[in-house]
Amino acid sequence: MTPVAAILVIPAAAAVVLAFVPGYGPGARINLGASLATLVAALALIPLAGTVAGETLVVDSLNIVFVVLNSFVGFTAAAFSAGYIGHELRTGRLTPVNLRFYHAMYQLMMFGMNLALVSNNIGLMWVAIELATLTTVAMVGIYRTSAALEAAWKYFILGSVGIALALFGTILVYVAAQPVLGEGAASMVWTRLVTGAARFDPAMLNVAFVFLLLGYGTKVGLAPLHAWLPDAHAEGPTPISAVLSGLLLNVALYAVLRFKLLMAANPAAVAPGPLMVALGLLSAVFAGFMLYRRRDIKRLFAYSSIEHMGIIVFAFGMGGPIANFAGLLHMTMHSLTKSAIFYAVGCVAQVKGTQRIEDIGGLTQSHPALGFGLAAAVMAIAGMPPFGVFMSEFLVVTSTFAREPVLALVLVLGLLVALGALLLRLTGLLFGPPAGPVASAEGSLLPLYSHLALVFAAGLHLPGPVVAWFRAVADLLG
Amino acid sequence: MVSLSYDIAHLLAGGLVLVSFMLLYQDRLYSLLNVFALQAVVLAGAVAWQAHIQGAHHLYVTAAIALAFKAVLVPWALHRIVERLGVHREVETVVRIGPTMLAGMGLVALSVVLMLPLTAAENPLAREDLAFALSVILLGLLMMVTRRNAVSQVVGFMSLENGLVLAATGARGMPLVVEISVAFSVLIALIVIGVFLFRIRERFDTVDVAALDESRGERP
Amino acid sequence: MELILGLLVQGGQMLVVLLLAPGLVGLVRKVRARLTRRRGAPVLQPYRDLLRLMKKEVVLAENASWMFRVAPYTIFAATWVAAALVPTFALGLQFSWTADLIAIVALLGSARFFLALAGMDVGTAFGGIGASREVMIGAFAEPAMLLTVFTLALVAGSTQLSVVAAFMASPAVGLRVSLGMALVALVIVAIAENARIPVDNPATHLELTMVHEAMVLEYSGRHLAMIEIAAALKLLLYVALIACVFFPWGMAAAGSGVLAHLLGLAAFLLKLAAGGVLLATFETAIAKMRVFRVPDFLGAALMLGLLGTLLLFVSRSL
Amino acid sequence: MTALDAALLLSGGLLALGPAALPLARRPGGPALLHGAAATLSAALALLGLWALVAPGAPVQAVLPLGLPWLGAHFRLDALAAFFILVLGAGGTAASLYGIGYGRHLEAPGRVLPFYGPFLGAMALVLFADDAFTFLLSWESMSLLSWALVLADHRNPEARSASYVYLLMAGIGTMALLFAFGLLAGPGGGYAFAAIAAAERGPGVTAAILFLMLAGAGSKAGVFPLHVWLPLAHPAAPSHVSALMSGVMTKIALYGFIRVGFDLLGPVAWWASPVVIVLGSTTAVMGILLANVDRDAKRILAYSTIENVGVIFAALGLALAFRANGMTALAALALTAALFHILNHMLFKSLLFMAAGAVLAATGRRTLDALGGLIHRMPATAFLALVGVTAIAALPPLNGFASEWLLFQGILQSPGLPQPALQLLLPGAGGMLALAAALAAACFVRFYGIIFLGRPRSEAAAGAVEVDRWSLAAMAGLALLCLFGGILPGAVLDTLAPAVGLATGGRIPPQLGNSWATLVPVTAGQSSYSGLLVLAFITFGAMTSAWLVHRLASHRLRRGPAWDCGFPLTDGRSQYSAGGFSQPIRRALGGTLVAAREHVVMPPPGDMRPARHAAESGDVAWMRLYLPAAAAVGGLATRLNTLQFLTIRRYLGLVFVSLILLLVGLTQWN
Repeated sequence: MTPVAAILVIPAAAAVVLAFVPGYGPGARINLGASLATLVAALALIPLAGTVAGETLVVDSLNIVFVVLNSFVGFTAAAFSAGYIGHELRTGRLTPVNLRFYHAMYQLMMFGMNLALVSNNIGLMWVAIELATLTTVAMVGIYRTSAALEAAWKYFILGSVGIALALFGTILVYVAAQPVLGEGAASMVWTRLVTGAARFDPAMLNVAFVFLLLGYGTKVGLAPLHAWLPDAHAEGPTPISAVLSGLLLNVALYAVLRFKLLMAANPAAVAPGPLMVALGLLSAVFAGFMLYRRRDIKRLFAYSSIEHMGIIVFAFGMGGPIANFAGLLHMTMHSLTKSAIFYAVGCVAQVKGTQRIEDIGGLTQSHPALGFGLAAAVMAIAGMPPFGVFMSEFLVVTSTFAREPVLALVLVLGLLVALGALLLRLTGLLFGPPAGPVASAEGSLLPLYSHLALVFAAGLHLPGPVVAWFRAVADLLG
Repeated sequence: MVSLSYDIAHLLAGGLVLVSFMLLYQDRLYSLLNVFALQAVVLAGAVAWQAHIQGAHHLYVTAAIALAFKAVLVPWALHRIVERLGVHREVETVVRIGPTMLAGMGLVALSVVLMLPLTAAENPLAREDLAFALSVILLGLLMMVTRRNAVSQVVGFMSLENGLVLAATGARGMPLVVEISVAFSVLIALIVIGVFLFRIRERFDTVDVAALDESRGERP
Repeated sequence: MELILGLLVQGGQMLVVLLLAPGLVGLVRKVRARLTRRRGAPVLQPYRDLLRLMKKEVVLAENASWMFRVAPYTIFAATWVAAALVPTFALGLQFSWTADLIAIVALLGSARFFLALAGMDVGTAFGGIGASREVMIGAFAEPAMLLTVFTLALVAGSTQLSVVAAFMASPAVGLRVSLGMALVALVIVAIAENARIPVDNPATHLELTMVHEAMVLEYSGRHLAMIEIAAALKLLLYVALIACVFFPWGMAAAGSGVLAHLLGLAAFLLKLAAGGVLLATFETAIAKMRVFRVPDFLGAALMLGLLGTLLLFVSRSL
Repeated sequence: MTALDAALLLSGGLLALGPAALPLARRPGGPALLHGAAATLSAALALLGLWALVAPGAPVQAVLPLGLPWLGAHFRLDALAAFFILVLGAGGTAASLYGIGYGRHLEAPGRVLPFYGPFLGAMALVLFADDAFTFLLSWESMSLLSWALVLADHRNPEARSASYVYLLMAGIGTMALLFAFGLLAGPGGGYAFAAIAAAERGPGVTAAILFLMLAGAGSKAGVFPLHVWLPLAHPAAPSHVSALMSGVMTKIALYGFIRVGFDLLGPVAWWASPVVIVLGSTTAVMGILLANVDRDAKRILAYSTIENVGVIFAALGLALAFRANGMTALAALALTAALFHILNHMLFKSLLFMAAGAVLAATGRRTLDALGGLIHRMPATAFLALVGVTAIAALPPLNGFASEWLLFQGILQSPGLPQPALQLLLPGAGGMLALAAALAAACFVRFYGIIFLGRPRSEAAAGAVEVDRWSLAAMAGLALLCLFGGILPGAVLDTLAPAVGLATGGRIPPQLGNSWATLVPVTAGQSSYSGLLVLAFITFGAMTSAWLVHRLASHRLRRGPAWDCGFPLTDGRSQYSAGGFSQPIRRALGGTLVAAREHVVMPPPGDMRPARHAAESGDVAWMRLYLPAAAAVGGLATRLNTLQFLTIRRYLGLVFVSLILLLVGLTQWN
């Protein structure tokens, strides 16, 4: 079995198996094992990047970044989830039946995301993203509380409209390609589309891109299409929040990037950059302000994800080797850091029995390892050194200010507003006299600290191969 | 022959837009559902005609799904929901019908303006089809946005989806159309089930943030 | 030879200021008394007072610290050094380069600093009042003084007093509005710095009005004597400064003969007497002002100093 | 191994103290060991800096495979960095020595020590950085680590809010720096300092960079109105960290400004310099005014730091003005004054923060109104603090005066400038600086007088005991250096001449050859000053007079109750309070500048309650600028927050509107 097939088959098979495996222990172990196997397969895929380009599947330098990141976070989230779900089972928030459903859905979601990433067919990619979305909808509602169902419903409805918009965009791309590339599946194959894009009808591509940007942008969580995101993050199980923020948003972003490439290949089409810059800035600033009035800790970090997706989309919108590099780096760092934050937040919420920010306090006093880990992770996401986000923000802001000072000012406004809010909440959560139960945390801190270590190391030194890889992608993105 | 097939396709697609306007015009839920069934029938006709002129026989499946599922099953289910849940029988509007229709006109104009610059080399059928499809999609969205009842919003979404199917079938030789129409039917079924399960009587709003706010204390 | 002369002049200067300072105070008191139709104490009375104080025993407050005892000598020494560096009768002071005008102002600032601290050492309410008012006065007087220094330095191209004096004596100066303003500012500062009416009244112990006297209220005996000498030296310093800068006539040039120095000394005595009489007249003619009006008074000096500097540029660019 | 390698190793050692502290901090003897290690490493850094300044040689460079991947982390040791390394090393040594003793008073060493060494190390790396990324990385790490140190006393709500304001302001400053380096590096991303120095820029861009640096470095250094975090954060940290923050970290910020504004930027148009001068002198006056009305010992020191930073910025502005006109020798004079003052301020501000820390450790109180009479209980600390206040009040013969004197000499050279605007501005700025200096004297009379003199105002003050020998040794070392800088300023100036030369291309005449250690900044005819002689004369005068008086007149002494015009009150609280002491200045200057208000509550006749008098004052920048800004952000957040509570239909409406807007936009584009 080739690694490409493996990253699809392993989760799919695991999903089927898990649907029938009763019991917490075996389920969690299989889930973890499958995730590990997927990760190994993804790593084995690295040397193959650029060699796989079939009619349905493709692995190039762009999506390999996403695949590896996806499998890694998927693996650590599975590790975190094992401990987390155990606690949920004991406290009775989840039933064993739910659990089977949960694990199956988890692998199905990984399958959907991996498929979306490696598919060479824009129709197939659309289907895969929708699959991933629907599985997460199911998991968001898994607690069956009214709030969880509400959140899932909101996610479902808004997601469906997004799906529809993205589909229309996909159809339009096909219609634009069909006179050039001929009828049938050929006009949906990504690698062909890119080579023929210059001859497509630009007006058609323009309309298509608007629909694709809004459709997939809904999944990315760009304001004002973000509404599902905070609630879905807040009400679902925390491992799923981590996966949503760390992975699903990236996958949707990947789709946007693919179509951006397509647009860029046609000189007569509207430049996609300004649109992305505008949406990105709007998201970053808007989310920054929204952080202030948050009372739920997970919703807080969900808005922070919106902010960061805004920054990433902005960076890709600006384009150029530095901004693209920064965008990729930021995306990677955000995935690692935000999922780390959710791991920590999950432990906190379990210890304190609440997600209300005001009921949590003095964590560094009562739970030093957890508290300082969360502090480091929040500092990392706030763009403080020596973590990786600092490097990407450095690159984005400096390169933008030299080109478009006004845009940089707006971006920085968003960054500062967000920093103010995060710090405010952080100070309350982590310092001062402890509030709430002080029992020691059950969940493993290993996923949290392994992510932090990676983010820390990346902030100081990026390994050569990763850099070469990022730069290749950055050049590809133009 | 080409001109005739073009005219019929054009007529059917235009009919779809017309029915979309009729949907906007309705102020009773039952009549809304009936008009929607009519739209589904027109869509089925349009798809079937496309299947015929493109010689793409799998599209007949799509037409059949449209006919069976959307023209019969879903309207029936929604009828039942309205009865069972004792939903208010009138369409509650946010914006009155007149201005909504005017906005709809604007949306159709927008669609036409957007699709006009397409190069003439393009298949004129596809071009017209796309303009109509875009109109139907936008009108469906408009309906979702300007109507309060959950049922009329579901109808809006399905109307939107009809536009998608029209576009997909109009695109010559597009793969996966059937699969997509099936997937969407499932989606719609889920929504209808959701409406029923969550007992969303009046609008999506009731099963909405209000509960979230209370449980999480987000509301200051 | 030159070195010896320089040292002689420097030593003479130090002795002269020390010897003349109480006399100046006595003169002012005498003139004031005469102007108010009193007979007044003899001019030499301050010398007697100082000697008497020197010989008396010191009564020290119980919680006075070493600071309280060290301060009088420090204040005296700082003031004396400052006074020794202002040319009085001769320009050729051996150590004139030790401190320029800015440093002299700062030396007086040091004296004030320690005096205010000493005032606070015993921990009485009066000491606090005095110190707090003194530093406020200083806060306005010092910048006004420095702006005057700026004016002078801009005119003379130096802050070295001997150079300034030599320049002012030369015909290159002429009459300038700026210098007039600087003179008025300097006079105001001098009045404030020496605790004279209308800023302070050296002859009263009324709570509402005291500044200097409040600070030294706890001092007695030799300590008080040192502080009194320092105060007298400071008065003399200011008169000498005004004389040296604005009326530099008759001062012996560097390296000139004995006769020139004697003449310079006589001229200095005359200037000193004139300054004392003028001060006494001014004090008699004016009323003490409220403490919180003092900033306005000194603010005027500050403004004059600044205006003098700015006008200098205007007249220069004309 | 080059000097730079050694310096980087030492910095790395300081950074490594952080992880080492994790197991060690809570063990007995651990804090002392860690502080000792920090002191050793800092001392070695200081010596290295001194050596690099004294021994002439080409700047050394090094590249490590860290930081930006295609660039690496560039490091460089030149004269300018060496001077600041000297400042950092000396300050770090003193603070760490002090910490050996003071560390025993730390409530939570586990929250101080893991950040303490790295804080020093990060500051060192800022100085060595030779590319924009390394510079900013170290800079921001320095902020972050000091933020953690401010939070050491995290149970105190004031420390929490201080840390919040601090890091937010640091973030704002960093953004300004990012902008500045963005312009410096250009769109192509030439982030290495060598590339930045080589690039060509127009005068507008150059000035914009300078202003951005002024905002970025200025906010860290405490320039008005970006200073608001400083009086909150510096006092909240443990005292030896306060000493580092005020004494050293603000200097690192100034280094950033000097490095960019003088070294990297090349000549800046003359019209940029008035901004720096005005801002500097305004900062000086505002800072010291606020210090004059504040009642918290450590906060007073922090405000005074703002004043000194203002003075230094004024000197830097002056240097920029001279340099813009090609007057390199005079630019060197102004920059020499700035650098000298930087060194001096590090010395006396560290000393005073340590003294305040000693008082805090001995009494547990920081408010002036709870202290008093400590000269009896803590004689050594009191003496050393006296040296500090004399130095900071710019009184001869100590070092504070020497550097301010030098600055005034620079201002007196302003008539040589060709621009009338500068000619008119500089005397005014000089007046403001003189006002600031005089107010500083007033402020420190109050500071010293109320804390150390008089009688105790609380039980805590009455029962204070002298601090340990380590703390005293650190303070004594600083006091000696203050004296050294005051009486032998020529030695210092000659030492820092290479740094000045690097930044301005000029230098002042060599000073070491002058007789009696006299300073002659321009020519002997213009001005000169000899701290050594002044000290000698004062000592001689005081000694002789005392000896003569005791010998010839009387040396009898009797202790008795204080006289106080016949009404001695025994209660310590009958003394002048901090608020009372500042009343004249508050009334004279504070009405608008520090929003000073006094309220009198007079009970009606017959009511036996006492009348009450309260004086208030505050920071106008905080009240007029920051609170409204915070309110605006909060208000906007509240308004936008309604978007969290919309119905699904309305959210769909948002999607719909975005779609329509984009589509309409598309028709326009076509």
